[in-house]
Amino acid sequence: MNFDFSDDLKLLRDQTRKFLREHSPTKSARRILDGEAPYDAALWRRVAELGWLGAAIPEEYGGIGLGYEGLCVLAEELGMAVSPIPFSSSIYLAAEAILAAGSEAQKQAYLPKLAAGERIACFALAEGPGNPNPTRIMATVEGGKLSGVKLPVADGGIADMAVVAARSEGKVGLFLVELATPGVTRETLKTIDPSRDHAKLGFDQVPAEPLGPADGWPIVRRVLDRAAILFAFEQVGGAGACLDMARNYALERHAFGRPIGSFQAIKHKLADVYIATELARSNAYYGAWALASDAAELPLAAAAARVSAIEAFHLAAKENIQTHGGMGFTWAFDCHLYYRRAKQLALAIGSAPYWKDRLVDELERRNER
Amino acid sequence: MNFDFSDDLKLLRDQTRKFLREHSPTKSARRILDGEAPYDAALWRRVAELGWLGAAIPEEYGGIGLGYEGLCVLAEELGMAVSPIPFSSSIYLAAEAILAAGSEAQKQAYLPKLAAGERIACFALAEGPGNPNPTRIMATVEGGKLSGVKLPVADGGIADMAVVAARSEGKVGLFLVELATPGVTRETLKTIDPSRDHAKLGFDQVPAEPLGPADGWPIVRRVLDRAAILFAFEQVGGAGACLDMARNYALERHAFGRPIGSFQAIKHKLADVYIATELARSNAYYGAWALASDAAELPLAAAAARVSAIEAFHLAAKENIQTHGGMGFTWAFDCHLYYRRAKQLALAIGSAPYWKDRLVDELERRNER
Amino acid sequence: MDFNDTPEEAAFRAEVRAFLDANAKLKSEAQPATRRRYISDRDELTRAKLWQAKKAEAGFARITWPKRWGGRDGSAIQQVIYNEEEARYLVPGGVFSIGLGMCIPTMMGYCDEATLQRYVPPALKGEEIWCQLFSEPAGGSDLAGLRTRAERDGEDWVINGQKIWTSGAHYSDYGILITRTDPRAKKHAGLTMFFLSMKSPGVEVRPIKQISGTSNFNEVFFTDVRIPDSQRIGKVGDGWKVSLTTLMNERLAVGDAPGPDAEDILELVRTLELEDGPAIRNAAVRERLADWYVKSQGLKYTKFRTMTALSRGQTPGPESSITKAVSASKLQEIGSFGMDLLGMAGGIMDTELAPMQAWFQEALLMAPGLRIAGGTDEILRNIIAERVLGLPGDIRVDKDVPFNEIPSGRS
Amino acid sequence: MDFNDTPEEAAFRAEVRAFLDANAKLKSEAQPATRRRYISDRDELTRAKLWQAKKAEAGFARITWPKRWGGRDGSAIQQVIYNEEEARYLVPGGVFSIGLGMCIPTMMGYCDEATLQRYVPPALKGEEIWCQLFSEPAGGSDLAGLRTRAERDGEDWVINGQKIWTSGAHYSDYGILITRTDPRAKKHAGLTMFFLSMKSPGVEVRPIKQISGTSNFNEVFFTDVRIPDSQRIGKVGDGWKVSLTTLMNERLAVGDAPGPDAEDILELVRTLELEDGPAIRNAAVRERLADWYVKSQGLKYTKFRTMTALSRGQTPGPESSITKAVSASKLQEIGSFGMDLLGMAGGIMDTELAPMQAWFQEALLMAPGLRIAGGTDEILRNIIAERVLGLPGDIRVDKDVPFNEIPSGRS
Repeated sequence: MNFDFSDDLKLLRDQTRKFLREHSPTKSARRILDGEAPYDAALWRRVAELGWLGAAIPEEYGGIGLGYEGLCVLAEELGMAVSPIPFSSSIYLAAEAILAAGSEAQKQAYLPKLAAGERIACFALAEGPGNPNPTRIMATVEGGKLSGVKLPVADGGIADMAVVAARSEGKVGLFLVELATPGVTRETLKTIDPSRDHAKLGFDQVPAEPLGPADGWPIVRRVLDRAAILFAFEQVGGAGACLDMARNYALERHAFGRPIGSFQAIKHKLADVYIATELARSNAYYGAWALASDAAELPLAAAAARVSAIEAFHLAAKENIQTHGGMGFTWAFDCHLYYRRAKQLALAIGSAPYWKDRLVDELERRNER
Repeated sequence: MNFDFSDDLKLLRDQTRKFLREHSPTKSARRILDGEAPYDAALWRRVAELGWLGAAIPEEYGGIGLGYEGLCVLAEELGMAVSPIPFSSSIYLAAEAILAAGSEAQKQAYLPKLAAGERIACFALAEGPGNPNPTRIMATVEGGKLSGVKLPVADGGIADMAVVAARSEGKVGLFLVELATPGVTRETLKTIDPSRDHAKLGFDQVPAEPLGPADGWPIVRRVLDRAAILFAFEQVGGAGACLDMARNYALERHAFGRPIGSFQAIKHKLADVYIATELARSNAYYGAWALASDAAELPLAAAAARVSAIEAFHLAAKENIQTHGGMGFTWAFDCHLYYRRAKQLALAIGSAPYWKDRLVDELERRNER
Repeated sequence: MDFNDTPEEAAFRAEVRAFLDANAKLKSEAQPATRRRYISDRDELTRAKLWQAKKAEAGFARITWPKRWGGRDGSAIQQVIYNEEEARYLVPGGVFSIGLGMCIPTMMGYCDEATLQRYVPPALKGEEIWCQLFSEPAGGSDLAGLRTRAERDGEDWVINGQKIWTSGAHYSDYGILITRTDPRAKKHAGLTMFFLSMKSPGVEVRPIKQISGTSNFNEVFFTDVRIPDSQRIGKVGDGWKVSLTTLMNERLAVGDAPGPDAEDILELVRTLELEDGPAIRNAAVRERLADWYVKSQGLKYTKFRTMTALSRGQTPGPESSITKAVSASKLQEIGSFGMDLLGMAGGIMDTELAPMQAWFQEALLMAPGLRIAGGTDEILRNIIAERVLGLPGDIRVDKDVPFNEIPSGRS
Repeated sequence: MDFNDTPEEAAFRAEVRAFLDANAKLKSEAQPATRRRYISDRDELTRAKLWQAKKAEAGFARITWPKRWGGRDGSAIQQVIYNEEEARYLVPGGVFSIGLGMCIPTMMGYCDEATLQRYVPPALKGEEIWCQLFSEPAGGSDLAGLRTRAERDGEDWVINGQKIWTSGAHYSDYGILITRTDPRAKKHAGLTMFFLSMKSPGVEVRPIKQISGTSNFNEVFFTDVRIPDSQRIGKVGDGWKVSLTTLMNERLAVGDAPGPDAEDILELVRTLELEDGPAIRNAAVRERLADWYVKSQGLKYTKFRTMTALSRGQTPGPESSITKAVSASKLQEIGSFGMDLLGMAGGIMDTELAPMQAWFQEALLMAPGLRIAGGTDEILRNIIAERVLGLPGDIRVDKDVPFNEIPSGRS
């Protein structure tokens, strides 16, 4: 039995944590939240220099070939630090889509730049209310030109290029689009988590290059499944950060002459947060194994990891505020950074009802085999 | 605003409670649970003598015309005492069905005897797994003869007669059947709550008298709606009894040198039980108003009362055991009488998913008006 | 049972309606009310003062107060009836409730006639607004843990310290203030109550920005603020006893968590299409809708039972604690679920893009504060356990110790 | 990451499989296992003793014990591997786990060589069964609140009192017994541990009927039972310290609540028809199924993480408390929901009428005990809060007081 990260990866985790504590303290997220910039460009550059963006990208495409377990380790730490960078959009989603569906030429053309952080890509799937489903896709590519509206698009305001799900000749597929092109409009959206950029992207006859087969929905699903595991690690990291904050506050804050952490109401609340976080962590680990080994169980593992992680981070973030009492719901305290991020991550790539439904689909499929 | 029982009914409640404490202590339910008899016949006779069975039956049919608010008061007390008598089968369901659908001759023939407790009736709807729905009804009446199987039938083992839902010429209606008739077989069922009789009734060409119109499902639904409010009062009574038991035990039982009721884990648990019970009580009160005034809102009020009461009694019964610790899950303590009854009442006349669905149906209907 | 007024109640209700009809617009006749009730506009204060003056003139400003103070010696149920009726009209609300509901009643119990003659009428007419300076950074749930010092200096007291969570401090004219006058006495024994002008030198008010982006509360800093001894309320060292009058009124005032409810989820799902059909047909949606509806109705009819008790002349107990205990966390879950239903677009808060003007998203950000302010979820459950169910209080380690020896976690 | 054995582990696993193949039947090859695992048959005890003798002979009875006591100086992960493999075979289980897992290890820490020579081998071979006489009516969660008295009389001690929740007392040959030898000492100081024959005069065992109808536990009454001082374990007054050895082993042994799980709900809903179609298509069913599946998987992989720690030679901590904290109340809700799905027939417990042999109904009756026995939901959360998260213990009012002055609620 070897169901834990290797000593090397644990060392990476420690280094990552130390690095992010220095270069991505919560005030970095707060600057973005307060609208000073759409993302932390300095942090992005540093992260790129460390090779993190190419952690799971093969060396022939400019990555460092650390592998997916390594990427999971990084994701957990980024979640813990509520880092305000377009990592998930550019790497978990766009780069993965190109890896999964791109031609050799496309991989050569795009991946090295994404791995180097020279270019930022976003993943444009949603078109307003709805969970991932081909019937929701109305954006259309005709004669190589994309028209339609995508919203919300995470990091759509800062990306150089987009991987766009669009309809062409009745089928939904993926397309690569340069965003610095006439016909592209971008509008920043106000969202629950302003520490991450979100945009409404309009396309009017914009050149679009096919990425993978015309019937690309299976690839979309595969990309979402794989991303779900990486998102789960971010969420587990966030939940763990909330639990730490809450525990520390409960030890330090006194009421009625004793630390509030000595009251069972707080103790049992935090025990429940611990339980949810550990369950989510274990489900995420299984996802990491499935991701790294590209196992047949990946879709089921991904759904389980995501459902568990959504629940844990939601619980941890809201009860962290509750443990902090009055200070918890002030803008000045950091609790809300995590509360916002918990919901942002819970909705990106599809909300809990979608993933629960997917999970049972996969159970049915498993039983039919 | 006059949203409480009258002083007269409060007096009735006090007297009822006193009476049941003497004549229906929990050991009465325990005798039935242990299989000594299928119901407490002595209690049944006393209850009949006090006129309770005819509380809401008009005086011209042998009742005392106390009205439905009075019946609600009695139901709460019967629930509090986990009384092991066929009150709900014979009165909330069978007598109500006859009142709702019977001809004048049928009312004259049956209601006085039910009101006097001389005869016991049961309500035979279920045919194995399923919630109330006409598609579930396979029992058939042809040429005035009923054939089919009904299970479970509460009090089917002790009833003299049954109100049976059966299919005739494609429509589902109600029928009156004498059970001491050749062709009727009865088998006692083992159930979650052996303090109440449940049977499997077999009918093979048994004479059946139509009760109401051939298309009787609207009547079934009306009977169930009205019964749901009375069941809700039993459940609120049971939940209240559990809360009392738990509170008393928490005050008396010491651990770590202090009453266990001084630990927040117990305090907050019982506060949650109190909250659920009060919400259920308030919903039940609204049901009582709807029942007494035969309001158009009755179906919605009934569904709300039932959903709220199911939840409150389930919570109160299980957390009462938990508060009692080790003693709570012994046969010797009374906690399980309530835990069993909570589930029995939650399933009789349809389980929570059915009533939640009905509730939303009624909300949709209300909004269409 | 019925939902009808007694004849006396009906007569009073008619009187109230006549007043309201003459002086305000029915909500149903006005522009459709905006959902975003969390944010108030800037003119609200001016309009609130005007409206309060009208109410005071008509004798509706404080129905249960004695006639000599501008009330009408009315009953609690009359106040409830007035509130019910007023809720149907578009009138500015809220800014006087702390002063008239908590501060002035406390003063009435302890101050002399001259003081009351000076302060009660302007408060009633809305000319002067009051706030309550109780909570502190070191004393939230544990109110008596407060550290703001009052030290005697001749005929004055000199105040240094900080209050927090003070609603309306930024527009208030006066406040009642609880201070620690003897740190060597036991926790509850060394406190003294005062009132003061919020314009006193050394008083600084800073709004607190909440995570919802609004500022409903303030921090108030006191630096060598001088209060004459004549503005002391009650005896030196009796501050805790005096404060209880105020707090009892607060508990009764704590109500529903405002925001979207089961009916709003119903409105959303009646038109929303999910991937597999109309949201209203989805069994998981229906179950949640039923659960929340049942809770809301349970609270509604619990209030009706309380009103019935009032109507029968009884005093309702701490049962009303259940309202906030249930509704604040329900609001949080409803907000969250409403967003989940919108899938990947659930996080959008632009009011023109998000369904129902981003009502669910606003609720998610507002709910955490509602679970805390006015008694946390945990404190409310303690109150229910202790005062309704009669269970023992928590073990207290801070009761019989001089205040300055109680562990505070400060190094 | 992988789920593979190390080469050493693989070799050990092969050895275990060879032993099991030679001596037992695979479950998959045997009759379909009955679901109703809650009830054991009468011959189980005889079969269990035979099986234990075989395991002892092959050196698998207690893998981590020293070789001189019949173990193999093996590692914790080897024990886990053995357990995993054995679980795939139809073998009688359970009756020796308390004796070998808790009682004998405690004796090994405190008893002399001659005593161990007398008792360890027969226990290992299954010839003698041991039970643990700790809990009392007055001391459940608060174990140290025990009142069973041991009074010195010459070379003997005389025992009077009552134990409860003793698993296997009715078939046990010996027991270890914690008693109060000094009621005037502080609570944890006046305790002393003994072992005794369950056949001693004055010992009376009465099974406790649980609400599930089964009797997994006993009450044990002691009336003037004499124990020679040579059967004392540890020093007089050291009983609490001695008991901690036993209890640490107990916490690790507490595991999953046995009963229907997400997979069983899946099995039910795959064939069940609801009024509006197949149950598996109902969104509310699917949501719950997903929620429970995710919890079960979370627990499963948490155990894998624990095993990995063992495999790497680390000692797992109190994290394993989460298993029962999650699974017992999950079992209660699964039982309840399985019944709800069956609608009006959900209460039927005749195994030939109720789907899946009334597995869900049995679970509803079994779950309350599982939420309590071996550490209540509340105690487990305290353990997590204190030992994992490092939060403070509850305030103790019983620590520094003579035992006989601690409030007990008895009048």
